[in-house]
Amino acid sequence: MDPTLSKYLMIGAVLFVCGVICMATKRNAIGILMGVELVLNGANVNLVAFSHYTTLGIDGQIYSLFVIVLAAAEAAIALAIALNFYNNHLTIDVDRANKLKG
Amino acid sequence: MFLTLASQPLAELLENVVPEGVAQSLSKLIPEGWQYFGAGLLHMALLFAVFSLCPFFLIWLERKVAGRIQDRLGPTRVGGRFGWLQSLADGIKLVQKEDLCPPSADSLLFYAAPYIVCMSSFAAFIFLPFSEGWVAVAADCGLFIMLAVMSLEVFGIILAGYSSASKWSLFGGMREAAQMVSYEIPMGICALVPIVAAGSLNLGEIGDMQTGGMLNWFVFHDPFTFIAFFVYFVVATASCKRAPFDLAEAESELVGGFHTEYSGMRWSFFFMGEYASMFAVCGIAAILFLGGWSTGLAGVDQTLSLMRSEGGVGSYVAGVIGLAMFAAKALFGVFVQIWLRWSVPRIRIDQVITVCLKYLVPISCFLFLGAIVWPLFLLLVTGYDSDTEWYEPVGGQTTWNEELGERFAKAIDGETSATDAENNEERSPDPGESATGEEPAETKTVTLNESTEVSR
Amino acid sequence: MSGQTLFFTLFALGACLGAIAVVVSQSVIRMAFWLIISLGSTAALFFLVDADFVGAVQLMIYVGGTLVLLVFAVMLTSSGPYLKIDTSPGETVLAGMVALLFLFMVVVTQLGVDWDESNERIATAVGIDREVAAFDSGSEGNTLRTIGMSLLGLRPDLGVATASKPHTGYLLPFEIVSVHLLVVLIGASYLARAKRRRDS
Amino acid sequence: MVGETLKYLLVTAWLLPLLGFFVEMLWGRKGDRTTTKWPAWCAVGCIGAGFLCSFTALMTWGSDTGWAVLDKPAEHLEGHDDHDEGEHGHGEHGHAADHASVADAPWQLTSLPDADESGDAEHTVGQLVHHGTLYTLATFGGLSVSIDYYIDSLTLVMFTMVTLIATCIHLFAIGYMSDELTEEYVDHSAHTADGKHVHRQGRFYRFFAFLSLFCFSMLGLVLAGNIFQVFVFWELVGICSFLLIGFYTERKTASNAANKAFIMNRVGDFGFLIGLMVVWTWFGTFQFAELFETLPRDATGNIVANEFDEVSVTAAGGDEKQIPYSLLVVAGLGVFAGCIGKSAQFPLQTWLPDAMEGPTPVSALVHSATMVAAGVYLVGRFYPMFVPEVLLTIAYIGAITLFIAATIAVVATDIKKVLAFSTISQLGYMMLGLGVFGWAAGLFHLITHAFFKSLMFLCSGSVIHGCHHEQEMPKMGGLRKKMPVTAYTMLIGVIAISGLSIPGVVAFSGYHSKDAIVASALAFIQANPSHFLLFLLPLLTAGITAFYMFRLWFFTFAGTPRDQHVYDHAHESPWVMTAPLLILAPFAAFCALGGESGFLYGMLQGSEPVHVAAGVPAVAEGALALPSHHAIHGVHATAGLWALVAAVAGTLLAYVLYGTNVVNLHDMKRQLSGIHGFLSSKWYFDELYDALFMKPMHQVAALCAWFDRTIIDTVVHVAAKIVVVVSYWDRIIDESLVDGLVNLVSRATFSFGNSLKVVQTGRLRQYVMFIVVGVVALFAVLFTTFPN
Repeated sequence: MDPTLSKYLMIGAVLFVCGVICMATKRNAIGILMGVELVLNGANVNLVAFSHYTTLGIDGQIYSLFVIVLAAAEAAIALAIALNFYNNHLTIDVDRANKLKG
Repeated sequence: MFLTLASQPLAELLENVVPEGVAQSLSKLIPEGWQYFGAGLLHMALLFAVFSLCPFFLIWLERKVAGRIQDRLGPTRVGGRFGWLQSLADGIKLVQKEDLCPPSADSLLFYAAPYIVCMSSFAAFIFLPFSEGWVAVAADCGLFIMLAVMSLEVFGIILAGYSSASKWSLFGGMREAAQMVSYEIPMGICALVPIVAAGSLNLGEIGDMQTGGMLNWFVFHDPFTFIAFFVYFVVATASCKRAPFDLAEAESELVGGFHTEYSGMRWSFFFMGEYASMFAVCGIAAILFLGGWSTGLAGVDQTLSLMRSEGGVGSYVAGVIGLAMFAAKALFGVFVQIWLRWSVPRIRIDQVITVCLKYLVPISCFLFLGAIVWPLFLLLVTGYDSDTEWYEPVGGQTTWNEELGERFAKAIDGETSATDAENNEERSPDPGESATGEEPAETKTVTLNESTEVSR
Repeated sequence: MSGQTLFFTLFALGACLGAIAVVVSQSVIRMAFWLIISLGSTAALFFLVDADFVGAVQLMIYVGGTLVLLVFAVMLTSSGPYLKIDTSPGETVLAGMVALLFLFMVVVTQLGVDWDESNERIATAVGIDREVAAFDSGSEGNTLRTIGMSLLGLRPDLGVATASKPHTGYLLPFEIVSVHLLVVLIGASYLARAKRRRDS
Repeated sequence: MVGETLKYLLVTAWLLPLLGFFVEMLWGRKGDRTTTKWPAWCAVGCIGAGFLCSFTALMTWGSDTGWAVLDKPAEHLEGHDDHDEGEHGHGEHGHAADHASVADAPWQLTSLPDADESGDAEHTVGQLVHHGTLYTLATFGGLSVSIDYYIDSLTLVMFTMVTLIATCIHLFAIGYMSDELTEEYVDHSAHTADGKHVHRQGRFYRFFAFLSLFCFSMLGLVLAGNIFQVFVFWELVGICSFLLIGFYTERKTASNAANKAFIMNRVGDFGFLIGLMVVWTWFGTFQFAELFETLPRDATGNIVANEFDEVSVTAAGGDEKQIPYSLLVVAGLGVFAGCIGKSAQFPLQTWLPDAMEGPTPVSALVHSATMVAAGVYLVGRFYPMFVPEVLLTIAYIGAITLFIAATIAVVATDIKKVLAFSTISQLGYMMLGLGVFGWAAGLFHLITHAFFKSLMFLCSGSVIHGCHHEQEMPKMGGLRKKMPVTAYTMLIGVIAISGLSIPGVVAFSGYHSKDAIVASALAFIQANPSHFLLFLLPLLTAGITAFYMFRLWFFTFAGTPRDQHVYDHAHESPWVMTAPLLILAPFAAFCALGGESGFLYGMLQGSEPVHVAAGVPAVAEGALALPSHHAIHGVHATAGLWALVAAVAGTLLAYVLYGTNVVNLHDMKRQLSGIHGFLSSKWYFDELYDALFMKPMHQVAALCAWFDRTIIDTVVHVAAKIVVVVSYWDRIIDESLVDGLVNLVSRATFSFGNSLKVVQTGRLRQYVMFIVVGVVALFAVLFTTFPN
């Protein structure tokens, strides 16, 4: 099985789906965060693969760089929020975070 | 990248060392698709040898140095006079020991953690050039990747500390995590200071830049690199959790820190990783600041480069000499670390973090800024334009080919479509390329025409 | 079958299985472990497609930075050893079905596209001359300088810029991202600073 | 040049009192102290300075014109002395009239026939009339409302007279009003609701402020150069009179009198306004000078009218207009109506007696000497605009007034009332004189009357002051021993007004002026025999005048005291009050010295309308013929004789009845109770007016009130009820329908939101799931719709 564009896209899809499901099933806030990272990675795989297998040049790589950086920022903020949440509720279970529930 | 794991296929790689026929037969034996793979395996083997030997030596060294510092003899008997086989004896003992895993531990992580440590510090060696051109992977961003993979090491430690379900380990892991995460910042910034001076992340190029005289070493390049060297050394010491920053395994406080619960071979893996990473960071220091494999004597370097250019056994000898120089510098760094360990008392964790965040980070930021401003300062004061310095590529390792340089020239001309010939001269590769002087000039004129056409 | 294929298969499996392991494993710390595996393999895949710098950044920032932070947070927020907050099996089943559906959909979608043909179309539409654009495929993954120049607003990979076809650099996004990072730094340190707990 | 000088002098004299008014009004009371006298002296200073200014102006004018006006009467005199020269005089005057008419068309006010005849240049040095504009207030199209001045001998004489008398009266008032110099003035004739006397602060400063304001207004009226300005100051004078009559505002009678005076003047002013409108509409200007020039008269002095009884005038705009003759009559009558109101002529005379409620100095200044004379003055000033019909009306009004007033005065017992009625009757004389073409005579009488009537009022004031505000003559008597100065100055005034004289030896002012009027009247009825009443009434009234004046004097000063209490407390007034009497007495006696050849008459005649001198022959059979000076002089001797006889008779009768006790007055009063009642109730004029105007007004008012209360109110109430009902239903609709609608919408929204609330579980993972499912669904739809 030689590496082709569509194979990379498959990998990206798998990562993406796993991330989404991780978000959907994990009750641990940090788990959800991990899901987010997975999703972003799926996207990155696609971008980099495109930048290599098509004539679009390195734009894909640059985009993936931005994605990574912003993902790091997002992770920092999200973890800070998670810590806050833990400080206030003594738990990390997002299902318990329903104070704003209608 | 892994395609170029070895820049030339196995046969070409070996033809310097083994007789013609063998190489040919080998190349016939191995199918086309696996030639490079084989070359890669060869590199791996060599690297693993280095990787496993250097702890072997360093542990012995440490014990001897410690002994001397404490006015003892240290190991004396094993393997003759200096007990230089002591490490081997220790290794055998460790291998014989039982491999324990606490019942409440998370066994998977507990087992996996030491391998992560080892792998990360081993992967660092992939990008580390030992001599001119003697590097497994000459990546353009070699230094960056090195720092990246070495930053993986902390993971193994954290996991070890967390998974072994003991509060000592947990504390050790926490401390390690905090320490590493915070010390990576000044480490990266300090590494950037000579990078600014060099204009490349490729360790091979950086090393080549410093050949020819000790004043070419980046440590003497400008005052900021000089300070940066010492800062980097401190940070490196801390990042591979050597005393006085060895809070992760503080025997007096936490029994063994993160490796309290480990025993036997897994325990020794941690130490292999530690000593390997010591050697790696010191090697980085040697390449970044101390001129890598250059002898520091201009004439000697000239002759060495000549021998290399001739190829054959001469180039091989030159490579060995370079390797010796490099090893000497790196090991001196390691020696200093050991020296520090046995002379400086351990400081508190909060002091560790304070030292990093309150002092080292600002200092390194200042150095970084200074290094950036320095060329401008030179340009204004002495009129020396460091941008026009396009160094001469040495050997086949460089990826800085004329083609790419012209591309940049074109791009810049395209951007600023008002450039005259001299400007183009300056930007284009150094006209003093002795060997291949002609056709670059050729291409240069071509690009000049293009650019002028564009500008019309 | 060649070395490249071997490595590709290896790391592709590592990425995918790691991701799946992240989903199925219940303990947070194990999730983190598997995530390391997955992301590391992804970085390796980046190396395979000649994106050294991106791979390095992936390792440095994701694995070395973000994941350490994650584990850190796990340690800070774990009220007991090996905290497990397991989901109800019903949800798991449902999620599994949805996942399969989603995956099926995505795979079908991207299989339905002829990428080379679309690539041709795009190339002609955008007007990229192939030999220039494809230059870093031959440059053995040393895209560092190109990327750096692009972030400074120059595009050496696109050849000569003309008034009719100007190059689009990434200087502005670069600046924006740097400012954004600063803001994030401040915001995160504000949010995460130690507060008095409610019970105490 | 001289005009400038005169202008500035007179304007100064005019504005000084205004200054005084402001000063006294604003700073008259030092803090709350009203007991200071300096406002009075301030007022006296102002008006005195005014007098000096106007006197200087008079002299300046005289020296400028070389007293040219004074030459004319001389030859009247000689024409009057011997009859045989009458022809000569007549011829001369005819010639003079012709000459004047030829020489001085278009018509000037003043012409000196003899001046050119004698060829003496120094007669015509200087200009006799100065008029101009001081300040233009506004300009409406052709009409410009401005403050003008019109200075001729009449103006000057009036100024001098007014300022002089005003000065004296101010002086007098200082003494008379001295009891106001207190913080706590007790008004004995005003009662609060609980029957106590009213206690208030003294109003000394305010009194003098009002006086000053009045002087300002009066002088402005005299100086006015256009009829509109006259009207303005006319109203100002009216206001001052209102304020002064109502000075004791706590007294019901005083306030009523003030209102009465004011309202009755409004009636007259209504006519005045009509006149003004006519003038403006047809002449387009208010300027006296322009007006007099616009009205064309032929050589005989008749108004030139075409066959349609239209007079062609050139309005100020310069365009020719045909004004109907009847409108001229209307204009004249209108302006004269104003004069009727102001000069208390029949039928508007009833306000003047009540005006005596004001302090005596006010009565002296305002209601005898100056303001009431303003009407007469205006008639004189506006004379050229009056057509013969108007003049006849003026004459008849004057005749009726003077007779009625005199008869009422006979039975009046209040000393001030007597003087008031005599004032009315004298004003009637003046009007009569003007009406019968005795222009100079009327104004002559105005001046003389002003002097002696103010004198007599002041005397009466001093009497009242001396008798502690006792005004009823029956309570007095024999006061001449107590207050000699007052008594004898009063006697002078009485003689003067009665027109007694020893022909050829001595003659007081009244004699001359009244003779002039009577003579004019006689000449008039000779020209138009059908109007003989115009001669009989004044003749008869001359006797009555003498009778009631002497009755007053005997009642007050002669005989024995009737009320011992009053007599004992009576005393002579202080010098500030007697000094004015002593100043005024000689003027009262001798201001008309020399009669028609005297200074005063000459001065007045100097500004006489030209067509008067030659008289106006009747244009047609039965039309009015106005007597010329010559005709008047022809009958002067006889008229004077008749008048003297009447006066002497009246005097003797008065002496017999009141000087000696040969007749019991009470019996007589009982026998003549009918006529006495009729007279003492003033011919029932007030009752008549009540019946004519008040009662109908009240009934109309009651009707209106009833209408308002029953009809309008019910309509309003019904409307209100309807509105209430409507709004009630509106409210129901609003609450049920509109609000219901709104509430329905809101409730729907609320329930919808509630139903959506279930979805918003706050569960992060559910949301993610939603997203995923949504995406899947979306793509499913996409694929099904667009395969490939």
